[in-house]
Amino acid sequence: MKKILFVIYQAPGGTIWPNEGFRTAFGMYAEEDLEPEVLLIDQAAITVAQGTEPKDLGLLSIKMVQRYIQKYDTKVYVEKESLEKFQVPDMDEGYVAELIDRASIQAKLAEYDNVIFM
Amino acid sequence: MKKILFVIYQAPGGTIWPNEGFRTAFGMYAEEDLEPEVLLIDQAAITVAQGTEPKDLGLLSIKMVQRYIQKYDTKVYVEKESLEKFQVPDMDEGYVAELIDRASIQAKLAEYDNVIFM
Amino acid sequence: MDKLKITIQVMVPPYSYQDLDTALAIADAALDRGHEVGIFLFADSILSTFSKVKPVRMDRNIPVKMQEMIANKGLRVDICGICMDYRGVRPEDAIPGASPSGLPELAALVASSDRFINLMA
Amino acid sequence: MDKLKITIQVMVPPYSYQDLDTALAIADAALDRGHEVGIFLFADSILSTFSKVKPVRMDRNIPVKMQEMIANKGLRVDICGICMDYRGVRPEDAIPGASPSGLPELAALVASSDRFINLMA
Amino acid sequence: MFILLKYGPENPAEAWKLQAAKGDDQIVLIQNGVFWAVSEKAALEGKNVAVVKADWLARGYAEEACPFPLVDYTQFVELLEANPKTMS
Amino acid sequence: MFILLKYGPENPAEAWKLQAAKGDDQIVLIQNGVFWAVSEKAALEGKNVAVVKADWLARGYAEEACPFPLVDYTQFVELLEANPKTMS
Repeated sequence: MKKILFVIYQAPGGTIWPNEGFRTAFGMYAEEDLEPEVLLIDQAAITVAQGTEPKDLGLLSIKMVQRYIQKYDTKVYVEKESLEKFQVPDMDEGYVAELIDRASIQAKLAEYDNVIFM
Repeated sequence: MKKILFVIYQAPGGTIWPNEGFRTAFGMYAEEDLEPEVLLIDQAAITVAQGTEPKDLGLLSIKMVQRYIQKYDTKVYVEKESLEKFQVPDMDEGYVAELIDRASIQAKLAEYDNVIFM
Repeated sequence: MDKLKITIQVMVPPYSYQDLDTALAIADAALDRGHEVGIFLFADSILSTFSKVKPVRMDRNIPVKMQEMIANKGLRVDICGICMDYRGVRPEDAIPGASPSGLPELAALVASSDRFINLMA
Repeated sequence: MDKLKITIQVMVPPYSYQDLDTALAIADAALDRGHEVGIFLFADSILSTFSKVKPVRMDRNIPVKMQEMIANKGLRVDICGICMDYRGVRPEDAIPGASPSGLPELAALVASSDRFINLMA
Repeated sequence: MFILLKYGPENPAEAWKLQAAKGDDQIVLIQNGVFWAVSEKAALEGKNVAVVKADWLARGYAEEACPFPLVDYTQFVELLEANPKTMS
Repeated sequence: MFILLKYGPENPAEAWKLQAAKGDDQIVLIQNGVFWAVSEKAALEGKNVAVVKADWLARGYAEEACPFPLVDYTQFVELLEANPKTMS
């Protein structure tokens, strides 16, 4: 079993990388021995805000990833320090995201075979 | 007469923007009433180092812009603070670049009709 | 307000970044205010004029949207020709109404525009 | 050193950024060390396989270079198919030896590779 | 002067533009430029700032949480009309 | 762990990676990542750092000015061989 962490650091709307990060993570389920997880840091932390939706700008929806997070039971982390720095308002429960502080996630990194920044 | 300042802030080699910034500036000479100037800030300051040449990486040359700087007598500024921050070694005289400190160039900005970041 | 000539330059690829969407939104508002509006497409942004682009069904079609703004609202679109060559887009594959131009045209636009903004890389 | 399977993912467009050049340089060195090497092209990086790309004469031709590494050194190149659609590149326009694939292939590469590196956006 | 910021505080060019801005310059935060109004408010102090409303809202922030006037694209164009010189 | 940095100190993801690096991790600076060895040496202190030589030289820096070992692409691959886990 390989554990893979996808780290997204750029904001949805401004860039496609949160969408692509999740999409790639879900793609990993094609292989039985891969276990993908997703971590949102820096500006990407605003992904989990209730009001965040690039679709409102006429762009591709980000909230559509929630369906797959729930279907695959994908572990999603969002960094506490980033949430605070970017004053992310009410979290959307649809992402089932776990708050984690930087020290804890960095200590956990050794668990992963590949940490892939998008 | 319109004065246009092209500001380049990214490094040659890693990106094409220094090349494109100069190329666009030179393109302005197609119009008689345009006066383009170029300012290098932040990582783009290393453009003027003697040893800087993306061609050594197999990429498009940056030094080839010197010929046009001299042909058109294009004014090129490089920011002193950026040169220091990125410890730019010996300057290549071929760019005929004038060192300018941040306060002076920012005070000069009102002279320009358009300041275009590349 | 008098009618102004407004030019917006774009540099980064569509879909990966928001710049084409932003440029079209600004252009649309400016056209509605009665201005003459042009978009100059530089570097990877030229992909937005590629008629063969096929987004997924739930996504917007940027080339089609631009083509409609050219046809219906008089948006002017100039494309850097060398930038097209570098991305494999031939003139005949660009959307109708947008055709290869170059730095001389950009210079003319900069010289003649009352307002010029660039969405930087 | 045993033979390893090494995969390099690339995401940003060629020519505007150095990533394709970097990926090919690493791949070349790894092939010379006897490894099995693949490049997975994602997002705008897929333009590097577009056979219609025409750089200026003094510049390198990245698609041709990649094609040669596929033919002569056994480099494997996978391309995200949806990413190709989004950039208007049809399968028949990709360089020989590089063909559309997708996330299932990426997953298989991640699972089977001894080393995986990504040149992030 | 009309000054456009489309990247957040991590971008050195945007920081440079802000530092160069004078009291009567019109700064407009667009796209990820809106993050300046969240994490780097101090850098905007005493400056003439407007924030593109669609970008602010689509990044999850509430209308009333914005410390600066929110503008739609028509108002964006009006600000551009009022400022012949641009830095962007 | 093999940790690859390809952007300079302005990039928040690269700063995050560096902060996460442990003593036995192998950090490799490539492309504009070499600027870390110029303007942010303190962040690299006590860490195991290599710099891609071609990228260092093509940005105008002298070989002897590099505070860390310079590696060619073959050595880059050797470092990758030695580290099964990656962060990139």
